[in-house]
Amino acid sequence: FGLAGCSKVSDSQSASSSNGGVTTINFVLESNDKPYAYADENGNPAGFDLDVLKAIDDKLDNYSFKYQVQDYDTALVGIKQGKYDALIGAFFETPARAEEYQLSTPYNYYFMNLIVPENSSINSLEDLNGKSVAPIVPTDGRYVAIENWLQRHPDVKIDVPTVSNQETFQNMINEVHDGTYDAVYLSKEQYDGVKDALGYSMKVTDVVDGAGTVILYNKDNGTDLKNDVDTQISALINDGTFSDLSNKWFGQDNYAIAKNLGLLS
Amino acid sequence: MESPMQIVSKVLPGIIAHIPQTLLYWFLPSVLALFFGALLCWARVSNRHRPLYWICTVVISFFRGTPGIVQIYIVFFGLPKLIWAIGYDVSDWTAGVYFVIATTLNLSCFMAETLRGGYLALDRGQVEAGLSIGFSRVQNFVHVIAPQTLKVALLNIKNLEIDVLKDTSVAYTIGAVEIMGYANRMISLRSGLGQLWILGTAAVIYFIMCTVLEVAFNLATRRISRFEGVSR
Amino acid sequence: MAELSAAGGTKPTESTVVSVQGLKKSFGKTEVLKDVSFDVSQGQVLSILGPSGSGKTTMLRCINALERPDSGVISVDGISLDYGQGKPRFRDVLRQRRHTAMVFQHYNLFKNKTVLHNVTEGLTVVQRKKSEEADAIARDALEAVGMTGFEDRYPSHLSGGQQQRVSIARALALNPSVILFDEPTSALDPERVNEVLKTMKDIAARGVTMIVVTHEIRFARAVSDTVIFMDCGRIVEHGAPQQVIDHPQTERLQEFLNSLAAHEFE
Amino acid sequence: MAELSAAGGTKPTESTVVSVQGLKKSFGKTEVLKDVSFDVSQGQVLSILGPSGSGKTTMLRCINALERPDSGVISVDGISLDYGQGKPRFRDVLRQRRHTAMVFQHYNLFKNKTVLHNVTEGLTVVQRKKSEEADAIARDALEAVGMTGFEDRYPSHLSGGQQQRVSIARALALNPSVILFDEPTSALDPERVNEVLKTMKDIAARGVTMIVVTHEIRFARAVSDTVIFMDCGRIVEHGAPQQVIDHPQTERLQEFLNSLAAHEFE
Amino acid sequence: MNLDVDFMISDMPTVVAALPSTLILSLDSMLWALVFALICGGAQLARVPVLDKVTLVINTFIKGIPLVVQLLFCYYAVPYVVKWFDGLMHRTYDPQHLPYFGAAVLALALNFGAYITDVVISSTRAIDRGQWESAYACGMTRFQALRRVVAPQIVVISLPNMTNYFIWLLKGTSLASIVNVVEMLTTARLSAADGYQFLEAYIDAAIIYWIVCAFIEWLSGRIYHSAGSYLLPPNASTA
Ligand SMILES: Nc1ncnc2c1ncn2[C@@H]1O[C@H](COP(=O)(O)OP(=O)(O)OP(=O)(O)O)[C@@H](O)[C@H]1O
Ligand SMILES: Nc1ncnc2c1ncn2[C@@H]1O[C@H](COP(=O)(O)OP(=O)(O)OP(=O)(O)O)[C@@H](O)[C@H]1O
Ligand SMILES: [Mg+2]
Ligand SMILES: [Mg+2]
Repeated sequence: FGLAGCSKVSDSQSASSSNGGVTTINFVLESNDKPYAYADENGNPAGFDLDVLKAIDDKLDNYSFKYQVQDYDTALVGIKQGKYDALIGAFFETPARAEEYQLSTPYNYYFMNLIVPENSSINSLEDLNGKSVAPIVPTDGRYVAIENWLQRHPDVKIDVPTVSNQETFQNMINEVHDGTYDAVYLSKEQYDGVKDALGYSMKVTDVVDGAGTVILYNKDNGTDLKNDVDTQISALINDGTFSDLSNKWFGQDNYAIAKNLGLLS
Repeated sequence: MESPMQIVSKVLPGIIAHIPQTLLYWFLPSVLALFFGALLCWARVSNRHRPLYWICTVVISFFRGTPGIVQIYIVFFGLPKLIWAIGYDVSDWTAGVYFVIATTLNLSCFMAETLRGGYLALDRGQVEAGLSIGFSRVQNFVHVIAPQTLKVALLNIKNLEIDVLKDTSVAYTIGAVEIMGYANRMISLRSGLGQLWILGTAAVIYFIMCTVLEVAFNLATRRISRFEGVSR
Repeated sequence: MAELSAAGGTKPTESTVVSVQGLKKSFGKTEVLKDVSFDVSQGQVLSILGPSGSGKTTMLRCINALERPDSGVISVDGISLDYGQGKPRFRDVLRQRRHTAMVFQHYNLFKNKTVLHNVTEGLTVVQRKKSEEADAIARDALEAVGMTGFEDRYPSHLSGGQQQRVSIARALALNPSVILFDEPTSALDPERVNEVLKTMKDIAARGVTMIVVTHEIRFARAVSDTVIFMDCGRIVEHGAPQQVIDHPQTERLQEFLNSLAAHEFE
Repeated sequence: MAELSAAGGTKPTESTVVSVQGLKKSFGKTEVLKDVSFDVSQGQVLSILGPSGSGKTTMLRCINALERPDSGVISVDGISLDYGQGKPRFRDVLRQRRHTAMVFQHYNLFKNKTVLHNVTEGLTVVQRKKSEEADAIARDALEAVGMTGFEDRYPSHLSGGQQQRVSIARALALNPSVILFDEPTSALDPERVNEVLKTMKDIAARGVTMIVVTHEIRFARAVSDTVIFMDCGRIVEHGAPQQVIDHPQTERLQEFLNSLAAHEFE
Repeated sequence: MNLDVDFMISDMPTVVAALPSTLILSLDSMLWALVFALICGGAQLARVPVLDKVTLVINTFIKGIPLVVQLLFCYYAVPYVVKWFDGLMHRTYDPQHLPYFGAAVLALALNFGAYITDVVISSTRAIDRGQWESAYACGMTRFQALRRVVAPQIVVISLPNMTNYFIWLLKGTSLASIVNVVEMLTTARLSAADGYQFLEAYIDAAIIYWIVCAFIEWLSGRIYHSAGSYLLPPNASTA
């Protein structure tokens, strides 16, 4: 807790500041979304997203990235208010978001699996027709993804109850295990994080859906940064750097899977 | 699978290490709010300047009437811009500063009304006795009004303080990490595993602090109202 | 002792300590004081007689600026407040007040302070006396009213008469130019009344000016230099006690004084 | 009027309404009442004299069970509470209390009720009278003390004497067997004193028993059937007024009464 | 600040629609909180043996634990409790529709009841002993003295603090989202999920909260002026 002092304003109020041609960019990472972006035990940023940003920063000589973690709502409000320049943390793209923020091209892909009881015959979202998934908070990316998928498949009707408070993964899985709901709509990595603590095992389906995740920029910033970063994202995906990171964090190559699903060309 | 004991022993040192932070986020607003609350209360009860009365009434109404999170956001995002507008850059202030400012503003308004409750119970004759022996307003306040108002208000002030202590747990929403922030961080690091146990550990720590506060205030109440009981 | 002051409305003489001119005060629609004027010279004892509800307390409270008159000029020891000009500044009120002390009809002791501290409070806080000095003064004052031995009690643990005596001691200890007494012996037995009135007489002899609201007509006659008889918010008679009490001019006062005789119930 | 009761300690006679036996009360280490006993017969007026702090108020409060004596037996109208047996049941206390009414030294008017409601409250709530009936009784009682016209005021807007009169009216209106008066005329001017004392006399003539703590020695002599002189928590003298006041036996009382003469200050 | 005013306007109806649930939740909780506070406060003031100590300990306990934790506890406890009562009173266990509203009311009522207990106690103690005594001297029972004389004065003295806690409770209902009770603040937050206009949505909610609170404050002022008229000068000025 330090009141570091208030220096007289130099040039602009934007969170970024330039010094000898190198522009400092304040990146904020979501604090609560392991393994994508989270705070480690000491409160420092960590996760796949951080490694992605570091890889990009290495390539960009005229920018220097600074990182901090922040709570979900606060980070989003902070970007809009110009307190931070950019936000990363497994955010999906929606038309409404595209209006409120500048969005990067997808730097990663997020895949959904269904977690179902071992004896279940459910293997895909189509199999869930007329059935239910464990409740999801509307602010969760999974909600965006499943609603998106349902729009693309108007003939499939799945009950997606919403709640106002996100339960732990463990609880959601418990609720499916005891039959309250039919499936948990979750990524395999997230399931893997808790599976040892369950005391029983569940079936994880193959990937049922996926979507790209993007970086959110303050809308009032120029497009230079976005363009420069986008260029590097493509380059780093193509040269396999991101695939290495993906293997390191998720034990799989998200980019290869995305190519298979047709999400990435 | 980890046993609850293992989980608790893993997070306990970290939680304890964050106690000073929590206490700081509690102590600063408490002390400041006592001062500002008294000022607001004075403006309301003295009813001396109509404009001042109305300004204070609106301020109290605003900070009591709007959700804390909105106040925190307004301070966290709005204040730096305001200060920037008058020519200072405070972008390097830590989140804790904003949290303390927002809490102080909010608590002051509740405090003002609690103090007003005590003041209403005050016998006019006591105030007049003070004035008649030549006390200035400040002297009368310090020697007559404050002690007797506090006597009635103390129980309620205690409760405000206890609540502020517990509400420090909101600080993590803007990144000021104390006990609750740390607990949340651990929960998310562990993908929600053992959430109940971690929260429970934090709750026990809060409980101990609150109980200490409660007991201390109860002793103070007894001492401050000793002039009432039958002498024994 | 000091000479009699002229009747109300005249110019204050040089030795005038308290001067009240054209005092008016209403509570809501009730006019409580209707154009009251009088002067008191230094070292004088002024007694105010009058039936219950005639405005005596209100007048004392106005002199101590606890009540804001609707109009009128009140000056104490040369510090003058003109209430016709609107609300006076608190600083001036304070300056004026510091020349007076008041014994309240309801005593108004500080509930949260012991007897001793009730008396020392004004000495240490307002007059900035050292605490030993204040203690000594307070003990003297308490002795004068027979309250030695009760120094450490809280007011709620005192009998009515004891509270009244502490309240008198508190005013005496301040040693101001003017003391305002509101029925200072109402709760006292004849013995104590004597003692307290003697103490008051001693203090008056030291040149302290006193305004005493009282129902003890014999005290008024024996001790005071001037007597005012009030009724319905007006001064009905005003003059030397020999004149006012022994030769009342108005029927109202005659009636009032006659009731003293009827006191014998037979 | 009723015959004199025998001095303290004897068996209550048949017409005894209030009987106090072996009353003891301490506040902390201070013994305030040290073995006080006396009886009062129906329709009698008992006056209690005594210096400030001698325990008069405490005794009245014990009779009204507002203070719990350490020991002693108090009976009122045949309802007897033995404090030696520990804390009496509230039900019994209440039953006893409903035969008495009390005029407090500090008036204790209900702050949140108007003058009229202060008086009607006991009538409607305790005696379950209809509100019109209660109003009529209250207005009569208020008239008896000269408080007509103040019915709708709150106590804080009354002068001291006015509050005292309302408090008297409140007790009178209840029309109990016993009324306890604690210095009922302390804040009143001689005129009002006369009026109130006359009212009290009238009520006594109606057979209401009264215990009056007073500093008005002439009233005690003129109106009461028995006089008690207390000092330091003991009854020092007890008897008919002619005996106690005109022929005091003890030095203490002689001294006390002498101060009345000294009252003349000359 | 950068605010999406269009969104604020278009989102307002959604937020307002959630106001009734917030109001019902707060009124319900306040009612039970008062009942709880009167019982605890009464026990402690009257020094009812055992009960006074028990309520003191319970209250200290409740106040010592963050409301969030109490709500979470209820959240986890509800399914068990409901399963326990399965079949009783014509209720069947439906895990998808658990009675979380009752749990929220319970948690809020206990939590605020513990605080309001102290309001009751402190304002009762602030009443001059003479007021009780003169009521007793008139022959009133304890209850009559309380109802006719003391309680009306307590109401006046406790008004600022009661208003404090009611307002606090009103806003505190937002935590009920933890047990999936839909109320205004969370409704506002969720309605902003698509475009992340959280601040805007929060401000919408804040405006409505503020209006409601202003109404409560106005009401409290009215009560003060009628119940507390004895404290006010008869339209007079005092220096
Ligand atoms: N605060 C008040 N509000 C309204 N009326 C008041 C107030 N104080 C006093 N009065 C009224 O003003 C009149 C004068 O009151 P004041 O206290 O000056 O009388 P007083 O002469 O001191 O009488 P007493 O001898 O009974 O004490 C009374 O009729 C009283 O009812
Ligand atoms: N609550 C109390 N706590 C401790 N001491 C008390 C309390 N009330 C009274 N006393 C003491 O008890 C003694 C008797 O008090 P009490 O009020 O009965 O006197 P009193 O005879 O009525 O005197 P007065 O004429 O002054 O009213 C006094 O010395 C007083 O200091
Ligand atoms: Mg008076
Ligand atoms: Mg007494």
